[in-house]
Amino acid sequence: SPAAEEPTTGAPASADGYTIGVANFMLSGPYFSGMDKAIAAQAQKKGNVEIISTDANGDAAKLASNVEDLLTKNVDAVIISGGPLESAPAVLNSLKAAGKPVVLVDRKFPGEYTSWIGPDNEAIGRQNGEFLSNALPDGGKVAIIKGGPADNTIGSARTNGVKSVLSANAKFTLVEAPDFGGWGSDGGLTVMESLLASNKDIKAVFCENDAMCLGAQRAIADAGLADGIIIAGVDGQAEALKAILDDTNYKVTGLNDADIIGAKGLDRAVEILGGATVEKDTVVDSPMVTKDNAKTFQNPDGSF
Amino acid sequence: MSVNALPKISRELLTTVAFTALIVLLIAVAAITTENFLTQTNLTNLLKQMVTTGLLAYGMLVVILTGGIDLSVGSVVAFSGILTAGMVSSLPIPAAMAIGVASGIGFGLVNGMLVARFGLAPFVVTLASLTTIRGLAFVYSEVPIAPEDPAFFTLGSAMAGPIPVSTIIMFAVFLVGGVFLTRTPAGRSIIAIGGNAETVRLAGINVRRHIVLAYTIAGLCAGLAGVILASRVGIAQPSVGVAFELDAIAACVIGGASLAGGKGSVRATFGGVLVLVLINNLLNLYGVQSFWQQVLKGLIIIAVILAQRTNRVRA
Amino acid sequence: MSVNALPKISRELLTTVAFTALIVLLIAVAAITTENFLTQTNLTNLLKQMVTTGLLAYGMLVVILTGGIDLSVGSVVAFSGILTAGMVSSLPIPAAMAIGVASGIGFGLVNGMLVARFGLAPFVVTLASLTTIRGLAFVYSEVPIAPEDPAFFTLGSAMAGPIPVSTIIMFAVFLVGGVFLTRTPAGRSIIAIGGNAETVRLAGINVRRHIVLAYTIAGLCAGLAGVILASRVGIAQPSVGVAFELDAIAACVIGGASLAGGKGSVRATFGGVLVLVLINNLLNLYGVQSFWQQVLKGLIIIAVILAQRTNRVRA
Amino acid sequence: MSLELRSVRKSYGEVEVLHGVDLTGRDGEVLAVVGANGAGKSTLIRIFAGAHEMSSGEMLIDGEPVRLRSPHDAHERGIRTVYQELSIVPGLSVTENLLMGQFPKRKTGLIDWPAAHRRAKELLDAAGFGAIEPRTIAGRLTIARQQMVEIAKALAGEVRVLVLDEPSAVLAGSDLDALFELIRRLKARGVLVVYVSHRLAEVMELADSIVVIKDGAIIETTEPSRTSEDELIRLMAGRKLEQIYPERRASPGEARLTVTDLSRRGEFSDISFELRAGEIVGLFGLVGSGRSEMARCVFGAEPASSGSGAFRSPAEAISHGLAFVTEDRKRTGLIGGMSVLDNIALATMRASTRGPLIDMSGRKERVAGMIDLLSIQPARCATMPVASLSGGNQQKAVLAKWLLAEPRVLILDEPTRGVDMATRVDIYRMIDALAREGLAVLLISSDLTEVLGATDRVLVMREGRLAGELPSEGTTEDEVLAHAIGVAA
Ligand SMILES: Nc1ncnc2c1ncn2[C@@H]1O[C@H](COP(=O)(O)OP(=O)(O)OP(=O)(O)O)[C@@H](O)[C@H]1O
Ligand SMILES: Nc1ncnc2c1ncn2[C@@H]1O[C@H](COP(=O)(O)OP(=O)(O)OP(=O)(O)O)[C@@H](O)[C@H]1O
Ligand SMILES: [Mg+2]
Ligand SMILES: [Mg+2]
Repeated sequence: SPAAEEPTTGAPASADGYTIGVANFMLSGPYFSGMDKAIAAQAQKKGNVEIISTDANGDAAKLASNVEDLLTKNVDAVIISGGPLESAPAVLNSLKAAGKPVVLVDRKFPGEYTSWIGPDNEAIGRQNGEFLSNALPDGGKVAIIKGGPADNTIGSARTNGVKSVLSANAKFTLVEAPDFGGWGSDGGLTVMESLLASNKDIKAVFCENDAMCLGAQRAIADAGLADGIIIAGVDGQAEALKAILDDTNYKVTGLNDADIIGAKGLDRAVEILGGATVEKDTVVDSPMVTKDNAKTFQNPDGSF
Repeated sequence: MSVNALPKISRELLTTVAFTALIVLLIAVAAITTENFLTQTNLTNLLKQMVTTGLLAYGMLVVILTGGIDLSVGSVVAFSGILTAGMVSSLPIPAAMAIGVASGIGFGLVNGMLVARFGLAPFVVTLASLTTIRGLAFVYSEVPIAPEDPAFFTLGSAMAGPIPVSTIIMFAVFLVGGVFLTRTPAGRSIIAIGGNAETVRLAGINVRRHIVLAYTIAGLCAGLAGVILASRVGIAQPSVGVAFELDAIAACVIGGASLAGGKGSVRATFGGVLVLVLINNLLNLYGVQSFWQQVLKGLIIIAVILAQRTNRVRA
Repeated sequence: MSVNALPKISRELLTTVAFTALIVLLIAVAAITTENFLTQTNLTNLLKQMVTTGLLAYGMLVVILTGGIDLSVGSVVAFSGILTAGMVSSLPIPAAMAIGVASGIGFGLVNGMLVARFGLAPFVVTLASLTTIRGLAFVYSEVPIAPEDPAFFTLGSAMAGPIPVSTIIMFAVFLVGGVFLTRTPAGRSIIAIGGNAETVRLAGINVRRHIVLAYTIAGLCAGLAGVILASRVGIAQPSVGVAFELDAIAACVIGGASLAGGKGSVRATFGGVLVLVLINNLLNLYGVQSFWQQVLKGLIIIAVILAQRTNRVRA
Repeated sequence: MSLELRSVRKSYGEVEVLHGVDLTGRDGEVLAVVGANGAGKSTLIRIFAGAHEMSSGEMLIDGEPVRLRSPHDAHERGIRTVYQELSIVPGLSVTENLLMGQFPKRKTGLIDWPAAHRRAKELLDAAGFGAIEPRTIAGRLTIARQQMVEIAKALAGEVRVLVLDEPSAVLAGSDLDALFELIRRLKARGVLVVYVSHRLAEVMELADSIVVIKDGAIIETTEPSRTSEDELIRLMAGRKLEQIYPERRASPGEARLTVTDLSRRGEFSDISFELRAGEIVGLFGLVGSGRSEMARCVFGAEPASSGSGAFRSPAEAISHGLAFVTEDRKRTGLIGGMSVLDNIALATMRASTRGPLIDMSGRKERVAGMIDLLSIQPARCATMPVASLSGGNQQKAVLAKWLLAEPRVLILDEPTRGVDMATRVDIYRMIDALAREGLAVLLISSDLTEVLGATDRVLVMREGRLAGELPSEGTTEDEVLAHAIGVAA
């Protein structure tokens, strides 16, 4: 490749190690910044890998620019944490043209990449759905809080997973909140408040991530309904694990561990640079976290 | 008797009446067409949901009156919230909250100094501080902070009878703030500066100091809003508050404030807050899907300001 | 000879020179302190990165000159992009792109009519249309659209020698746009309207039509930016373009435009675009961490406008 | 209190506009300052007011050297100023404009509004402007009344020196009398009144001493008893003015503008008149008689309620050869931040294109010609922002804009307001010359001498109606005034 012919001036570690660029689509969510940190921490562990991390602030064009900036700095490989971005053909094209290996973490893009490591979001959703149908043998009304916007397919995969299980069971009715929770606790709170105003008889809430669940939990507590409504989330955010352990109405989450995915992503990139042939797509398990096993997933050193 | 025969002062009254009528109409429609609007839960929701926009709108109004604007309030909400939550582990809760509010005051001061002392355009100054303060919130903590002490939730969730304490705080800000703007020399000076700063200077009033004061008030309101929001959600997030400034500005302008300064009323701004909160609430109660909500929200805002304008012209 | 002895016209020239010097300084610092700045890849990268902000900034300048503002450009970028990508399956690519641009023109027209015919405040009108158009983008397609035809990428990725075609389009907009504002009656009228609309009206110039024209131009630029962006990224997302308006406004104001209208220059606005793009590029090249980048970006913007102001006062 | 300036110099940037001014004013004296447009009168006044600091020299109050750093300093010493450009805050009430910065407060520190309105009423009454209602929004008052508010405002608080920069430019009739009465009362109280005006008749009537300022230097200090209007004009202009008003011998041609039964609800009604080619018609009336509204309506700036003769838009009026110099140059005549060139070229922009583009060099030449013709000062002002010209020169710039359009009908609303005598003479000459070539002119003015001197016949309006038409030749000022007030036989 043309890039390999150029002297790799920009990377001091490149004599005996690698420089790896991390292109984050957006860091302003705890899951994504956790991912970024996990990658950096794993690089630290390796000792001979230097990380250059960029943030596109949620702007697809900026992601493309950032990747171009990374190529300017002559990184050896690029890890893309695509977050809510659906696909990035131009980015993948320019990386391909530069002949650099690409590892996708969490978000899988269609197109040409070297390797992907991430969760199966629909499976996480199904897992939650099964938990809820077991926890509520009499069925009832289940509310769904989505993160939005509508083009976020990570969220919709999770929701579809839940729906696929619950709508097959006639005892359940599903209420989808009309507005999005924006993936944050504040949004989860207001959406839950609105849901409770129109639906007194909700038995359970599923949110597309834990942050929104934590907000929803406060709204439920404020409404004095903590005993009647159980909560199911996704991610395994520290506060959620704690709430599950404390035996609150927060009952379950699906672990989508940024630490694990990030670390594996970096390992994968190093393997590729070392010349190994690697698995193209790796689905990281997303174990169901409940009161019984939450302790084992708590990680005081974790970044998320 | 024709409307035109009324003296000018009552024309303004008429606009106020028309605006009030609009809000009453919105409420009536809501009450009749949905079964849930008048429930205790929903009304409490409404009262809670107006707090952040309300606080930010008052602060924004003060700045807008001087002819300025403060785009940084959303970032200040995030910063003061996360700072407070971070301080809770080492300080008593009231002290931590005071520090959060103080950080808002500090940012307001800096904004005000840059605008007043150096004569920089408020839009760019506060756009820059929007970026910087957001960055600082993340630098302080990249991850959300959830204080363990349940007393942290009190401010945001306590009720005084049927009314949330946070709403009462907001009402108090509007009341005191209304008196400040209509009945104190400093308040009047702020309005006059927006009308004609040079005249105010020639009248021997310190224009710069009053501009700094206005931004400080906006910072104070944003800091307070951040603390209350963090307490209400129970978790402080560095990413919270994006685009909050837009609702605050919209509330002021729906209430008839002029972005050129010198024109705007506290009462009407509160009306603007009500309109915005009601629109959101109604669209949710009707179960309108998210992006149609966006489409409609924009159209309703246009309709409201068109209706307001028509009233004004006819009156 | 002292600077003060120069006649007024050269004082303005001096400001321009100082501003140019600032940009040259930024570039020099970049070139000296980083080894990658002057590489072919990075320069191409820079040229590509300025396209969206550049196009939006020119359109924004025209609106700002009338004393207005257009907050909806980010949403228009999203809409025109997704519309184009959606049309590609059934229409030839140039036709699809033309329709995308036309949608921008359409939204601009509506904004302009609401501002000019009904006398509504530009800030609220375009804030409302920001919301509505964003919603419409999602109504058109909830999910991103990635056309399969590789010819869709051409506009965004083709190079004319060392310079990207999209950058050439942006330069052309600035050139033609510069001539429009300085040398045509319509352009001069737009500037004059921002200075004093009533005087312009009494000079027999149709103020409303020119205001509509200004918003239409902003819509056209935003539509074009949306099409180019979708082509560059290779995929059109309805959620793209949030807060794009802020950078566009910042570029105008860094270039010395007054948000009160009547004052601003095409060349200096281009300088403002350069400053913003350089800041981003430099912070990336220095490897500054994301959140610190935000902190620094805000501070640098303040420093730039402070430096500009000092030049102006001294001159 | 006595006020003394010693070798005061003032520069804007590197341009010096005052070159060592020495001046003394004593208590109980009316000190008139006269001079041509741009001579530096307003600059001098801003130094008195503490609004600008002098570049060098010193100021003595009662023999003590002082340095005024801000308007606040000046206020503290009892120096109050009414500026040439109106500076009320239009959105606030009269009360608030009057008492800005010195509201009566309750014990709680809050403003006592009832007391404030009472205080405002007292101030207005004391100044002789009792007709103004304190609660009115100031921006809704006529310009004349806004000016009265400014004057009353200067009287709030302890006044020892009152500086008035062309206060009479927008006042007429009884309002003017009230002002003179006020000045006499202040004088009797020992207040020093510094009075700037282009109306030499009132200067001769009011002043105790007169200083003539020319090109930034005092060239004469005198008293009314030792000089004459003609002498003052000669000093200001640096040349002798043979005759102020040109000899008019009109032979009107065809009708250029015919207005019939024109009405606009609430403002004026049943106005009919005709303007013929080659004639100059004066239009007199008291403040608020509706002259400006009628002119705006004819020009298409406001719609008419009934009647004919008015155009539908300014664009239509202009295309029929009309031009309209409005009375408020700041609000409707100029774009302050734009260059003199852009301002003068504004109304003729579309006519001066080459293809789609403006013919830049042709435009520049034509504007330079106008600057020359009207001797707008400074001569190389084309690229300066028009707001940095002196008041009179701004007025000339408005005139230049419309003359460039080569109108067939020219409506002038108070065109000589704030214009010095020599320039006025130039303007009268020019109107006369244009009329001789067939231009029809409607000259709205509150200056009786002018309205009789510069015209062929005079229309008089009272309370929105035409109250009479008189030939200029042989009619006295009292006769015109009688029609305007409504006491004519
Ligand atoms: N802020 C300013 N910047 C630059 N030049 C100024 C400024 N203000 C006034 N000048 C210039 O100073 C000179 C004196 O102006 P000044 O306003 O004192 O004249 P004036 O005697 O009051 O004239 P008029 O009778 O027209 O009001 C003029 O040439 C004017 O252009
Ligand atoms: N477009 C306008 N907007 C607001 N006020 C206006 C407008 N045009 C005129 N006025 C105000 O209305 C007042 C009504 O008086 P008008 O101008 O009709 O009297 P006039 O006979 O022209 O006397 P004068 O010109 O001496 O005031 C004007 O003095 C002016 O202040
Ligand atoms: Mg003057
Ligand atoms: Mg008038």
